[in-house]
Amino acid sequence: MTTNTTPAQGAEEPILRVENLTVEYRSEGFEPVAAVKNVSFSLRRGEFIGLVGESGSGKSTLGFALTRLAKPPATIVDGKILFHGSDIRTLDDEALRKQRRGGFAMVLQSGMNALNPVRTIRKHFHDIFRAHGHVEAGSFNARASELVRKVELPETVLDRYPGELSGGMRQRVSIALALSLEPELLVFDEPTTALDVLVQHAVMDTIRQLQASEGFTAILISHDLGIVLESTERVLVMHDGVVVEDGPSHQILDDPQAEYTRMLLSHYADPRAEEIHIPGFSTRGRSADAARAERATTSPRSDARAARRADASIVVEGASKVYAPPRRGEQPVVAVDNVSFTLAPGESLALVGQSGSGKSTIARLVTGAEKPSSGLVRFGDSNLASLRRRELRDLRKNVQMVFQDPYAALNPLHTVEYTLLRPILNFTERRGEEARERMLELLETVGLTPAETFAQKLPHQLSGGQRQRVVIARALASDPQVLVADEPVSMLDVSLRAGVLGLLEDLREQWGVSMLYITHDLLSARLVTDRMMVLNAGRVVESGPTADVLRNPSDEYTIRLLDAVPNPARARETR
Amino acid sequence: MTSTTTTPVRARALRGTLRTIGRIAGTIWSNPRARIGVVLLAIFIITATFAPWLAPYGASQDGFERSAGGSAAHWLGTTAAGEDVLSQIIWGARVSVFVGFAAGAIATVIAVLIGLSWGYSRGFGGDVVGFIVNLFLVIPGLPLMIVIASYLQNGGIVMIIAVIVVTGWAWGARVLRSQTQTLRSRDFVTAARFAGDSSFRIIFREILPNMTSLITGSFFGAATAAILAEAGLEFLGLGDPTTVSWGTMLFWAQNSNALLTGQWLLLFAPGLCIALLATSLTLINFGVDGISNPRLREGKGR
Amino acid sequence: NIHIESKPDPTIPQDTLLLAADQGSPMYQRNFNPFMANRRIGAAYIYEPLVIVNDVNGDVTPWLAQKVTQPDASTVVFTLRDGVKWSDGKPLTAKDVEFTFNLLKTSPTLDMQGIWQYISTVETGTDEGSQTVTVHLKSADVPAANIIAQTLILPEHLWKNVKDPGTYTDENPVGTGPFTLGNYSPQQYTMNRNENYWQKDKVTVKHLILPATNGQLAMVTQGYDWGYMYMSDVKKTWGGANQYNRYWFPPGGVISLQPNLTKAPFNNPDVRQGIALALDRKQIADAATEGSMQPATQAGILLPNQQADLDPSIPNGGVITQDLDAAKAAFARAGYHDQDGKLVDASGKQLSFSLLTANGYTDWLRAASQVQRQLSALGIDVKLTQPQPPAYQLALRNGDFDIAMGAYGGLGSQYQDLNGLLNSSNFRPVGQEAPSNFERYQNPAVDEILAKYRTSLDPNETRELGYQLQHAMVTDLPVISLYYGGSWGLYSENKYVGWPDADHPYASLKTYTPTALLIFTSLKPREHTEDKK
Amino acid sequence: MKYALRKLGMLLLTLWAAVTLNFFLPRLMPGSPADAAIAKLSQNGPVSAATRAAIEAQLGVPGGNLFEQYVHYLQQVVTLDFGVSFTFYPEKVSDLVLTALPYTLVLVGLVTILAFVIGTLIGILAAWKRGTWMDTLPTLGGSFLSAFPYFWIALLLLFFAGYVGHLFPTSGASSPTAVPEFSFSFIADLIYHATLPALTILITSLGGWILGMRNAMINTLGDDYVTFAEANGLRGRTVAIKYAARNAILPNLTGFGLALGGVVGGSILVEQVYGYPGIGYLLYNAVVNQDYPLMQALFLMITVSVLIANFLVDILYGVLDPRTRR
Ligand SMILES: Nc1ncnc2c1ncn2[C@@H]1O[C@H](COP(=O)(O)OP(=O)(O)OP(=O)(O)O)[C@@H](O)[C@H]1O
Ligand SMILES: Nc1ncnc2c1ncn2[C@@H]1O[C@H](COP(=O)(O)OP(=O)(O)OP(=O)(O)O)[C@@H](O)[C@H]1O
Ligand SMILES: [Mg+2]
Ligand SMILES: [Mg+2]
Repeated sequence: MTTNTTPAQGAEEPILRVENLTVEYRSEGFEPVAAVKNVSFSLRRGEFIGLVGESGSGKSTLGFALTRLAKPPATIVDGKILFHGSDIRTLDDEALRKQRRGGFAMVLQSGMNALNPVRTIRKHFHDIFRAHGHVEAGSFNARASELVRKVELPETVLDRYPGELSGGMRQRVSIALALSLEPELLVFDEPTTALDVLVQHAVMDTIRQLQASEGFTAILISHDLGIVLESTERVLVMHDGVVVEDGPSHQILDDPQAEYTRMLLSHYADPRAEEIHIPGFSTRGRSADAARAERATTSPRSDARAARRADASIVVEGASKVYAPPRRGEQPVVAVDNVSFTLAPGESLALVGQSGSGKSTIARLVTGAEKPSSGLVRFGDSNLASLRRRELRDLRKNVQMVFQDPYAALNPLHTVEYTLLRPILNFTERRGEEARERMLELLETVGLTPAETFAQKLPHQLSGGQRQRVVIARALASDPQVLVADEPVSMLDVSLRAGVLGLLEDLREQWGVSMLYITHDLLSARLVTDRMMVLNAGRVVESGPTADVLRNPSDEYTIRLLDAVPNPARARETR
Repeated sequence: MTSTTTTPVRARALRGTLRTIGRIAGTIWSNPRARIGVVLLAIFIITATFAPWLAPYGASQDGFERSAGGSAAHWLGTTAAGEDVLSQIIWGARVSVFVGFAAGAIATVIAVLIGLSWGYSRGFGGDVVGFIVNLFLVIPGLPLMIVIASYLQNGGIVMIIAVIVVTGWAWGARVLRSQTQTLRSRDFVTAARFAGDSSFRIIFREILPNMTSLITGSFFGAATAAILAEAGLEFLGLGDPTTVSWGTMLFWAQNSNALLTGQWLLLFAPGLCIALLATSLTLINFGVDGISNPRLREGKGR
Repeated sequence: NIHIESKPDPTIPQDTLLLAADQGSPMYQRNFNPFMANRRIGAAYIYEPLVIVNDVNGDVTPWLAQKVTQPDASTVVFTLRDGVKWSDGKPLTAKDVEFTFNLLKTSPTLDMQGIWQYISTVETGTDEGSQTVTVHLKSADVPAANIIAQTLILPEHLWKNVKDPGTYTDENPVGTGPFTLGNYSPQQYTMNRNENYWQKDKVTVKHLILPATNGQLAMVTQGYDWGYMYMSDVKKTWGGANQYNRYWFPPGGVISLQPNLTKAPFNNPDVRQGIALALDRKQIADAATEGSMQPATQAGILLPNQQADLDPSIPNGGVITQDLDAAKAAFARAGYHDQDGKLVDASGKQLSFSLLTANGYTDWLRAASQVQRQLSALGIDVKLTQPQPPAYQLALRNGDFDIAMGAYGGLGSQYQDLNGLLNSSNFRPVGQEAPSNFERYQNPAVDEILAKYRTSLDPNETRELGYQLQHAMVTDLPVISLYYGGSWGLYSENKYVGWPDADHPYASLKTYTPTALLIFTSLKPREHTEDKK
Repeated sequence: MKYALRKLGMLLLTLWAAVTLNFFLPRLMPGSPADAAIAKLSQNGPVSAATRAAIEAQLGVPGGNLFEQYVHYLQQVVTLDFGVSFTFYPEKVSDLVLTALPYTLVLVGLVTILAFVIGTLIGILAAWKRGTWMDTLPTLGGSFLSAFPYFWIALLLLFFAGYVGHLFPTSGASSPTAVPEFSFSFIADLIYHATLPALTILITSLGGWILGMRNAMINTLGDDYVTFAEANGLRGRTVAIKYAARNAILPNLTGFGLALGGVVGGSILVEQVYGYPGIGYLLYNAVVNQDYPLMQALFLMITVSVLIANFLVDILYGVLDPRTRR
């Protein structure tokens, strides 16, 4: 009955109306999983809305369904998707294909891989022009050039292969390709997630400008409420397949209705602010910081801390790391360039900088996984460059690593117990029942109680936050002096981050371990570190107490980094 | 005192392995094609196991009428030497199944060992191994097999297995190597290194169990190749023609010109059995493919 | 059931025979040098010997030599036939014969029969146009005459210019034989009747076609007229394909067990006796030849081919029949007794040995399996080893085996057959390569019989000496005869009749020996005989 | 260019290894070639010592110590002079090989390419129509067919199409009476004779290509660029061919190079059954007769052909995949 309404009856007619949409994943041999549950909303022409929710909440599934890209095992079990009043579920293949020009288009989440690696960018454009015939054969190249310029790329990219472009460039190309369809509705599925902070910022700017100039209707999918609130007029908040909130951005910012939205919002703060309140965290501010330092020296474990102090500094002196050129004939990569710092016992040092600035390389140097090309890295008295296999093992006992991705850092086939027992058996004298007790104790330390229950679980039975706690417990098992945490929370949802960061902070206070905290998230650096070093292209451009660096950045690069931090509060200011 | 906890740990590890195998079996079974394969294979294994009870006569019991057609006493007729064809088919299943599984298993073990160490090690050693593997990959297998088989001269089944293994491990090693390389750089492997585990332990406890499905697939692939290679070598008379297998049946059939004597069943039946056995393994691999690569799981595509 | 029928090529005329003689695919090399192992079979129809020995019964037919005389035991005189011409029209002379013998001396690689191990000198009659050739032997050796006489004769006027006869492939052969080479392609060649042939009137076949590949299937389906190959279930397959198809499988050799007589337990005659008595030769022959051939006599000759030579006093024609009790008794004499179904010696060790056979010789293999089964029924442990043929040969020559499958006989001459097998001059210790006598038999008495045989020109005496050799074979069991290897002749009476068969055993049906000449000169077109009837 | 040079270096190294392996393999076998000839002659009767001596003299036995033999052998390889064949004495090995090579090259080469192309096309279709009969039929059929032993298919075809049906010739590469020339009738005759062997190889190797391509294609069909191409409304055929298949073919190409070795190997059995005068048939005869020189030359020839084919495939890969070009 829905198909008879003709489009464009008036401005009031919504361009898209979704009614009671339910999407399930139905794989053979598995229970169906409902990823989108009974979702209804509608979109007016020219509207720019955001769709937020944590990972797995069903955002992409919804996006795919809206553009009829959902493929088995995804199945639309119920509901209607009315585009200009007609249900796109009923379109046949050819009608659908035609609809894709001037109709609805999508920019994929993993935009980096959205281009055919064996076709030049130009051919990508030509393919589209040819498929729809909306550009005259003679003006293919002209139109393609025009489009790439629109996304602020030089025309020369047209003759490159996707593999020759950076992630940001590729993402722009896919936006240009989507634009070439002259769509009325454009769905951006996390267009910037895989990108670096600074690039992310730039791409978002481009999208905002394009939306304003071209006037298409757009849905921006993101897990970052900050980004969405900054860019869009209206926001849909999704949680567990259900849209829990739908309203204008300012209203959501000022008066969030859903509990879930409130929780999300509460985790945002400006790292530059004088005082920072994050739930589950002690307040950060000038007075608070002083109290914290004070607490550190008088904590119940201060004896233990004192004992460590003597020989547990990490000292980096003029260290550089040069990698062989990735391809013959190119310049060698200077990943770390003459970096010096000391990580004193009990200290917490943040290492920030954009992707490729050399943060992980420093982590590897400090953990002995790699040797510096020049300069010196010491732990206590030992020069890490001259360690032998056995000594390296001893180093590992003292310098441990917290991995970035808790999903990848745990062997899916081993129980938590096995994972934790390994370092205990390897690094300590404890055996048998004693080792097991220590294992349970560790689980309790990281807050996984009842420990007995958690010990028996396999990684897939744990949530992301729980997994990260296991990873941390493993790092603690050998009772190390130094923890190197390379982006330990970047793969976690906002709601889980605070808990894990809180744990790290506690551990440092309680046990006196020193921590090298690597991140590009300035807010978290503010929360858990005392000092901060800003890295740009392998060089330290700025360093000092964390709050000072963030509040009064002197280097231009640091300022740009700070500008790129998404922040709902700023949305309020600009509006 | 260690025994009190290490035993349960070990038992748990075993349970983990069993769980993995169970999961694999489940995934295989959920694929209809693989299910057909499993049933077919089961039939052959049962036939091979219970040959003494199933076969109406002994494998090389002769003295029956020569080159006779099918009859109540000899459903598939007799050979030129006066043996019962049906009995030979049933007994022959043993050799084919055994050679397939033994050669497949040994080749896979070698492939796993070489693939793992090759993939895990960096530097010159790896290059040398890589070179050898590539060499074995490009050198045409069957000519090499024929040459080696004629050198080893009729060690019988053991020799056939040896020849098949020598020429059959390289492919698996290459596949497993690239998988090892991927796994080697995974965080949980680095984490195990940070947890102080030895390389040996990392390879066998962290990397290997994560390749179970790939190894299973490579085993079935190797077994299929082994079954076909055995038949080929036996057919050329390079095996021991006195053992009764489908390959030697074809050899004798060809030798006494079964086509001429009208004994086309004698030629047809063993060949079909070889094909069915090999097919069953290929079908099972459809299911195994689905484990290591979810995209290949059953389902409508577009 | 699927039945295969013969479908002769209709374009092949009635006066043309299709021969399954040459196996040369895929590299059918144009080589008619008659002394080369890889010659084309057609060379046997182009070049002729001085005499032809019927390998079935030893009958000698003078051929290019009209007369062979032996004035004494160490001299042979060949008198050539008059009027024999080479196919290029030049006459055959004694010089050609002398040239051929000398060529074999200067090119020893071509001397496949080894005639120069007997010959001392060769001379022709001194007068112009003499047709006699006198060969002086190194020593008195009467049987050598026939070996020498079977040498194929070459035309001197063409071969004297050949630089290296040892590698010369003789692409355009000129001979005295009934056929000349016609068209040649790597896949088949044809031969045409030699219009200069000295017995042209006896040859009614005008053309021959010799394709390069001819397996059993091809033989049956493509209407071949003559072939020499084993055929399974011959009556049904070959016989059933065409009403004119015939076969004749006379014995062509004796397949035997050749024990290593230098080794225990085979150095004990009682063990050999026991094994000989334990075997059911009928079953073995049936299994090996699918019922085509018969159990062999132990007398060292081929029956019924050489029935005339057989000592009538040997019971049952020398065929040993299975007698398990006698076998056990023989083993008991050798010190073996039964223990839990195993035949063990005094120390309780089971009698066990390995039986050597060559890989790919399937009839031998089947026989060996039968032997294995029959002996293990008696408690003897027999293992089969089947290396590739070259390795088998090597093991045999070096004496590196326990007991081996082997063949002897079939040359048509009792002396030649047994001399190689039994003469201790061919004996070599284990580890050294023996030229023959692989079982390593040494018996001065037998050596003496053979020596006498060599020098005797008296047929009665040689018959008597033959009887003595047969007795040695039967009583001493140097080798244990099992069954006859077949001489697998297949032919069709569709176009020609007059083929040799059991009633007319004037030749075997081998396509590659000079006896083929006997056949070509005996065939008659079928119509003629039908008409007469 | 760098890529090609590196591959070329690898090719040379592999060649050397193959050449050396090839030297040692036959030498490990017991017995001399003369033994083989004599064994054959003596199957039904004795062979005199004189005959033996003559045969040995005719065939000759390789002399010198192993190292000298190796050096000599390397010289031979470089000059492509492999001496005289034992089996086909006094024919030169190089002549024999050159006569047989074209047959195998044309038969195996053409059929393999044909099988690859057909199999790939079917595989593309099967993956594109995944889950329908157009997928099920070829994949099940393919896996069944590829499970057939080469020689068995050869025997069945030979029997039914050759002997019972009289549809095709049963042996040889051309009619016995045909005169080699560049004429339609002769080429037709060649094709006629090659039909059954070709069909055998085609039937047995097709399945592998279908399955390989299907799986590779299913993988690429799940890749984001395919989804994106669809989202952009490209035509189905464009997506299937230029996006999915174009990328899926790359991993399959490597398989193609490697599979060539298998096909050449399989052709031994096929040529043996059909009496097809190619390399495979020659190799089988050489092995059976312990014809070292011939065996070595053939094994080398096969290995070199496969190596070169692999090299060419690698180069082609480089051309087709911009990521290796650079
Ligand atoms: N192919 C699939 N088979 C089964 N379940 C799936 C499949 N793809 C996604 N899911 C499930 O559907 C749910 C929603 O997934 P979806 O990709 O839409 O989430 P998302 O909100 O886009 O998350 P992210 O931010 O990680 O991209 C998740 O629980 C996920 O596990
Ligand atoms: N093994 C290596 N070989 C060559 N170059 C490398 C290697 N590892 C890192 N690099 C290069 O060194 C530079 C610094 O890399 P590094 O991983 O330390 O950056 P990062 O700051 O951790 O980035 P991200 O935030 O993306 O993790 C990059 O340009 C990278 O490409
Ligand atoms: Mg998503
Ligand atoms: Mg990093």
